[in-house]
Amino acid sequence: MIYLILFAVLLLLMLAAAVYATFQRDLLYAVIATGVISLVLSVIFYMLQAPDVALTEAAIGVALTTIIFIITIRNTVRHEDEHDKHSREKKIQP
Amino acid sequence: MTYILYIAMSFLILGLIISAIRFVKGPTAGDRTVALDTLTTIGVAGLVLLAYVFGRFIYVDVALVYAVLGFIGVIVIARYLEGAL
Amino acid sequence: MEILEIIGGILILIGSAFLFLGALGILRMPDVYNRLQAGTKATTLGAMSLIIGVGFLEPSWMMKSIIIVVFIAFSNPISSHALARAMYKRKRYPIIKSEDKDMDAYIEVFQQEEEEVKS
Amino acid sequence: MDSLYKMIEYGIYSAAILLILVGLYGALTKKSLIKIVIGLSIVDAGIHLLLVSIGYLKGGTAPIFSPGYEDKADIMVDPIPQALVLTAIVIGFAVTAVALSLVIRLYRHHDTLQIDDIKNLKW
Repeated sequence: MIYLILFAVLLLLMLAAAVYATFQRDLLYAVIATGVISLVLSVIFYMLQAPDVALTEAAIGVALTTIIFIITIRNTVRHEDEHDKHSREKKIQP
Repeated sequence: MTYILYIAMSFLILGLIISAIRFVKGPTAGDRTVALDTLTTIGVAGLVLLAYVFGRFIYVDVALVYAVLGFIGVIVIARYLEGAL
Repeated sequence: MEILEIIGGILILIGSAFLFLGALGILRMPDVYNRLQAGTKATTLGAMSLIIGVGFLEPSWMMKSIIIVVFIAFSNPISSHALARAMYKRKRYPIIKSEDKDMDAYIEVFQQEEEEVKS
Repeated sequence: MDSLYKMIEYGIYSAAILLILVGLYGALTKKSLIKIVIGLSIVDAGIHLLLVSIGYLKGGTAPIFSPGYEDKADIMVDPIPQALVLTAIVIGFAVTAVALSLVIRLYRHHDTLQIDDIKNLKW
């Protein structure tokens, strides 16, 4: 019984993180939400008796995908609707 | 023994939900990253507990990889926020 | 009921309670440093206790449990230190509400630095 | 108890399809290029969840032979979708990396990420 409740909570958490990543204007927060999706999806694979897939998802989804998205944001802009041409200097607000 | 596992797993579920609430609410980027770190730690503990529930020794390896690699994302986000990536 | 099962059950209960309290701490605390304190230290103790408890329940898993605990003890302080340092470098200073006289000097320093940032 | 398992099985299918739809919506309607790549990676996650849940067997165990499980091949879940998904995750990561490198090239050439402003397709 508690197993099924855990399953339902994980599925709802993953859907909420996906909706949050889609509708968030700040791209850094959307990338962190993508990391949360991978993390929860890895636990779901584990509970579906696929530990090798869970291992690969944990290694690639949590670590490597976050790294390449952060490098892209660092080389481009942080906010979604940013037209400013000189935004590379004032990217990090205090 | 079964009731102990039920109580422990319900505590973990509550922890997951509360961390997700802080992740949605958090006003700055640091709060969200703290929520991600807490989710990773709860995930490692939950994977080991689920390995005991399923009763197979080979499942503990996933928790090991998770514990080794889970913090790299947090460190990269922190270095980006610091401005030194 | 063996003695190892009793020890393992108590350790699992302590660990899950600390994980829940750490998650409650990051919801209740006022600023980012307090949240870091609750969300990293308490959950580290909780995860260590729970994993060692599972190792007591199945004594042949004890070696791998100890390896996981060692990796958690290495990796969690690194991430929390990097995050606190990043928050300090971004000039997010802690909220100080105290009647203590010794804290006044720190409050003045923080206020001066905040004014320097604003100007 | 059996109907609860049936419910959670339909729950996995509907969650995977909802995940694919959310990612598709994000990839089709958003204007920022990084948001489009994020939507594509969400679609990837939904497809992986759908494939793994097709091969799941109720009460099964992992298809790995370890001590104590040499003669339990009849309760093991299907290993073929797991192997496919294992490959698809790695290929999805490579596709995401190539797409993000293209995004960085476009930003250096046009100084913007809005797809409405990138009009000339000629480099």
